[in-house]
Amino acid sequence: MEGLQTLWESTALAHFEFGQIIMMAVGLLLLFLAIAKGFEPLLLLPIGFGAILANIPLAGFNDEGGLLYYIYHVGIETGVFPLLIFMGVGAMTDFSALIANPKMLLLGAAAQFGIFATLFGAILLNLIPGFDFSLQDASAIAIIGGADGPTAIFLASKLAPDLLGAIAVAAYSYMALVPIIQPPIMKALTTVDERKIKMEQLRVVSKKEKMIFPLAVLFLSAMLLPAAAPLVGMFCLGNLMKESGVVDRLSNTAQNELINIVTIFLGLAVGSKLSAEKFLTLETLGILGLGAIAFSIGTAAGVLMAKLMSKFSKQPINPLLGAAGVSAVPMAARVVNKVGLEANPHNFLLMHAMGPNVAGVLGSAVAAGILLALVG
Amino acid sequence: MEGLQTLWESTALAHFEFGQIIMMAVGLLLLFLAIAKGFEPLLLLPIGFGAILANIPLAGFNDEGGLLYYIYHVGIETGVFPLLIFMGVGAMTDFSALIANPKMLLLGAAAQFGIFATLFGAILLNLIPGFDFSLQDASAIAIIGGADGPTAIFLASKLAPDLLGAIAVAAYSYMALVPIIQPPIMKALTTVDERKIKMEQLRVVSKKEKMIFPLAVLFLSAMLLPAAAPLVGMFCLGNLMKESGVVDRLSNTAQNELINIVTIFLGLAVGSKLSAEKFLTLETLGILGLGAIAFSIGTAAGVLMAKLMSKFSKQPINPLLGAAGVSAVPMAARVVNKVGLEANPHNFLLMHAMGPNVAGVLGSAVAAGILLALVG
Amino acid sequence: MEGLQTLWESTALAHFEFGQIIMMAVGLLLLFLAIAKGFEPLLLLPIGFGAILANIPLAGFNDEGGLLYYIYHVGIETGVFPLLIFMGVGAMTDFSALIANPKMLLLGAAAQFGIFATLFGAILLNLIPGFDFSLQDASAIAIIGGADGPTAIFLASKLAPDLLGAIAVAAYSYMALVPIIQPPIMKALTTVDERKIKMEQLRVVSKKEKMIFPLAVLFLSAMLLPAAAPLVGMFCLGNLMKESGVVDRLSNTAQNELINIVTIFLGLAVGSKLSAEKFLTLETLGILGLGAIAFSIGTAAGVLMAKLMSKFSKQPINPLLGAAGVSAVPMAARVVNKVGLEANPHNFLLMHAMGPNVAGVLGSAVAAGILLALVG
Amino acid sequence: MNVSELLAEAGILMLVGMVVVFLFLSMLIVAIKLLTKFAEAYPDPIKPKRNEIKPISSSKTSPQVIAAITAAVKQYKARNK
Amino acid sequence: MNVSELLAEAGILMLVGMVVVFLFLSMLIVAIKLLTKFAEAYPDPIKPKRNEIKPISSSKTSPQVIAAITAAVKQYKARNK
Amino acid sequence: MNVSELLAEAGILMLVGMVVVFLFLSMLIVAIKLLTKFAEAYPDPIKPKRNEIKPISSSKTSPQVIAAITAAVKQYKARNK
Ligand code: NA
Ligand code: NA
Ligand code: NA
Repeated sequence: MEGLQTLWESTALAHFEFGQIIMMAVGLLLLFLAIAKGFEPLLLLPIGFGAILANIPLAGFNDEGGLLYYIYHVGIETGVFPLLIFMGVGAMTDFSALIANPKMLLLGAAAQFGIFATLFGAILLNLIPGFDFSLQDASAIAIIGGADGPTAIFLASKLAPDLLGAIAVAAYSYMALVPIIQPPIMKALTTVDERKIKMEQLRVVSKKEKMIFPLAVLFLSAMLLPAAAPLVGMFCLGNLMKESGVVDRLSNTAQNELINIVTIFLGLAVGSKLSAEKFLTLETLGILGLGAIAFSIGTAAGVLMAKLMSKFSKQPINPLLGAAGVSAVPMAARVVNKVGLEANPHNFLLMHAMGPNVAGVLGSAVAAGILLALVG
Repeated sequence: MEGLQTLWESTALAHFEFGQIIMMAVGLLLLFLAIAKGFEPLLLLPIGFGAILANIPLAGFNDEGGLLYYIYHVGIETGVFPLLIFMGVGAMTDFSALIANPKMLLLGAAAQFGIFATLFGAILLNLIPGFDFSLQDASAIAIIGGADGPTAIFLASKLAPDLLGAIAVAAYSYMALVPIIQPPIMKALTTVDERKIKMEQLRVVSKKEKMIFPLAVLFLSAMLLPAAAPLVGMFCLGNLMKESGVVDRLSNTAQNELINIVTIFLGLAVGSKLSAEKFLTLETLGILGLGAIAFSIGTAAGVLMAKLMSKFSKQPINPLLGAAGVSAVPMAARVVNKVGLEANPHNFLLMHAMGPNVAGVLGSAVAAGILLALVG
Repeated sequence: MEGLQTLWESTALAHFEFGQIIMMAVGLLLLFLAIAKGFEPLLLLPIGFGAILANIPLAGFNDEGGLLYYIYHVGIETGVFPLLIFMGVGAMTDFSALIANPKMLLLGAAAQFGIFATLFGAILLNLIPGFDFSLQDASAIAIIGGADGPTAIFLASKLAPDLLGAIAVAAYSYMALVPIIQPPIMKALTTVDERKIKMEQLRVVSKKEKMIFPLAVLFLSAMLLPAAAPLVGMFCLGNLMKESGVVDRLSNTAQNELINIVTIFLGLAVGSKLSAEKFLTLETLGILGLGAIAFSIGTAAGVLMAKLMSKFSKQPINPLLGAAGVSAVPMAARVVNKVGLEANPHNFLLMHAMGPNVAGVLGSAVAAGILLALVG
Repeated sequence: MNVSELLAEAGILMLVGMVVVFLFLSMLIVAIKLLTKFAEAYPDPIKPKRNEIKPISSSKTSPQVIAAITAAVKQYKARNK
Repeated sequence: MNVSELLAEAGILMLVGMVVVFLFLSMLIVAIKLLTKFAEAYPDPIKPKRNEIKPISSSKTSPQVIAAITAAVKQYKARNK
Repeated sequence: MNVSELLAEAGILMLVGMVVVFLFLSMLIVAIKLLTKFAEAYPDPIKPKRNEIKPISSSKTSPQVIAAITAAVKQYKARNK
């Protein structure tokens, strides 16, 4: 009988708490979004699966000695995994469009207003009873507006590890929702004629420019904002490996096997933070709400900036391009292209939108650096 | 002269112990089996090489600061390496045959009798003077009967790390010997007519079924046997990555580069446990003997279960299929096919045998979970 | 105002020290050499980039919790990264030319004189005020003469971690300079007629010989020089994986993805040791000077040995082959081929030079073992 | 524990173990059957299969192959004139 | 800190943050323009492009393809005699 | 240690080092010669080489290639009628 008692005690059924069941359902929902809806599956599938694993009673994934415990402490707490992902993303990024039209950087800058407005908003939420975000919490939440997964995870792991799960889930979910969130805002802020504006064709960028560019970015970051140097530096390393053309085997590994391995682990580790006591809170609802606002404000700020620039620019600028400044590469650029085509079926904006799109990545890394420097 | 003395002292010749020479010979034997005989070379080659390295006097591979010391502590003691291998194996496994004919799961269940009978046998060995297996030791040894390398290494690292080397070597050696061990047992327990039985063709399984299957397995394990959740969970993660079709780059990395890297390290680390004082013992002889018995009993139990099922089933069941229930994927299924072809040259059982074969993997992961829960 | 002060304090501009600026310039120089001049880009690009990152004030790459801090401690301090690189190099190395003409091992031995002469030279430098090399320091510097990157990094990390940056930079720089350093020495020590000597064609080497060879090397090292066993052992493991032909997937991973991943990390970690206080010293100038001498002496010793052997050998030996004994695979062998072609446009020495070339790798691993055993 | 106690424990483990294994895998049989019914009720959307009758399906090699053929056929004709 | 202090801090962060982001990316615009001028002054060396008119460019498949063609053409001729 | 002691040590290291390196690699020469004799005594089993004369060796491309050829030859014939 004692054996049977032990056996029953060793089933999860005897130990399930309600919160764990809910969180497993949340994990399943993430899997559903990833698989059936195609929401950022590379991250949301491992995150969802990690959430399920982490909430199995007695399985001990998150306990000292458990798999997710090790992965989290080795890769997230140290910041190593998001940085390696950033290196891989750098090795996949082509800055040609931005170098050919550097003014687009201003769109990537404007869209970061989504981050700082959300920071303000998160503090405002404290007026509602039940919310108690510190400045660190608010900053970590605000970075969702950067629309850049590894940046959000890196910053959250430094400023507000308890909110990491909710922030990462919000960041990736909204990135997947970009095609739904952005178009109404873009259309509301522009006229059909503005959306029809054709851009001049981009010049061809030389190999030398593409090779020196990451070094220039690194140099600026090293001088002005060293707190952003880990993110910016690893991104530039990846990009330099790609553009130099002399270390193709390293570049290929960085943007394939290495980033794949790290992505699996990163996703599982983020998922391990989706525990009931940390996720099933009022804060999470606040984070989800703020995230949507962040994306919307960032999109609007980008579009308005583009309209402003259009007034002072000799060459015409299609204001839709501003929406790509939130990053969410390459989704936002595709959305710009799609909305542009709706207004003018012969107007292909994709290549032009890649400029503000990659500018947005740099912009949110810079914003993350500022937050780390002033709040961290 | 002092220098020469130092030099002589720094050769291994001055320090070799007899046991180390024997263990290097054991390492060479494993290399020979791996290379010349084709015995599970992916594991036995690094294990054999690791055994040689670990037994070089003064080289310090196993000492704090030595390579194998680090690999063992980082990858085996934590359980991370076997779990990653299991994820990769999951990403390589196709459950179609099992989903098309789920009754085959009973064969995978029956074959686990090899495990529990061996556990009993290991305790019985204690009656012979010189043997003193604890319940933990006996459980770790018994899992050899599961015919699944990573499961055996995972369980042994938790229950009986001192026996890990012998257990892993026995597990992989007998898996390589499946084509020799199984056929006589299979033929002894079946008539020629039984072996000639043709199976109905398997239906085509939909993508949806294959995708939900790993989640169903995970769910059952989470509810009933959380101790098995690490093994089952990682296996199901790999399988879901494969079957979902939305994260092919992760799935490919899991079943290629990642599993290859981990296999090299896992093999070396297991080899590092082949030290004279732990391997050259009566216990090792006991383990090797019990391992052979475990495989034989598992095979027999599978075949007998298949005969029993055949009596109660409307569709005919070839009892040979039971032998595939020990897992040893895909070797045991091939053996079934071969023995079947001997009886009837037109009877291809390979696809049908894949069902019990993968069922055996699940079965021994479940058995490992039970042992962990009740003995660990 | 306080915020502005914090902001200014958080820029690097407020904190730059002169040494850091110089070291960032050194990093840029290494990048330039790697990219524009093609100097060993696989290592010098990450080393140069790592040097830049490590010298950004406030970025904290080298501080506890920083990326380079972790990479260095996990991979270099433990010796794991150079050993994994050695395994990968072993999996890329073909010993056929050496097995077909084993006398070439003597050339690989002679060229190691560069190491030990440099050791003597480093101690001699102590006579100049300002130099104060210990025997450990001198040994770590001397290994530059082995013309083998991972060996140099492995030894330096054990004997003189403070000099690691300078030693690694010198080793890789001179390896890239082999086509400039070697030819004048080779021509000075040989007559045109000697350089015209044609070698007998090499016999075909059987698979069995190639497979047993790494085991023989490991066996000798295990018996005579266990201190060299980590380097030699991992090299032989890689080579055995390749030549056995039964674990191709492991061998391919070892010589591609795994070595690429480790190379990125190794380079960054080495670069992190290029800090002003450790690099901008008189010692570094000494190390750079000694490195050039080491390569030159090694080359000369190899060539002279070849001339000596030629006198006692029945078959003619082209003395140029001796230069390949320094290793620097496959650069030195190519230099031999080129200088040989200058003397005789029909004399292709490349295959013959691969023998002493790979012998040089073994020779410097052995030399490293001796230094570890007697000085470590 | 002495051997007889251990044997008793081992016997219980054997019993409990086999029961749980069978229970677990039997429940999985049920789960698969439910799953199959579910899959039948909501079948995979039928995707229009790519037309595989087209002689040159691989766009990667085709220009090459066509160039090769053109060249070869010309050469062949020339030689066989 | 109470909410009003936090709001003040957040406001400052918003201001400082946007200023720095714009400053940083504006300086990058300048840097790119300088970079472009530099690249124009020292253009990439023009490498002789590989002649892509050559009908069989891929040396890897060509022997195979040619063998296949030879065989196929012969077969074809034989059948159509 | 003062410099002269260090120099003495370095000298010994040089001597011992070169002797050991030569010893080691010389023993390896002997080992290789033994190995070669062993390999001659027990040669690799001669595997039947795959027939490489077969014109279409790569099964992967062949159906494609053949389809392409068939199509191309037909087209060619049609055009040259
Ligand atoms: Na962004
Ligand atoms: Na099994
Ligand atoms: Na060398």
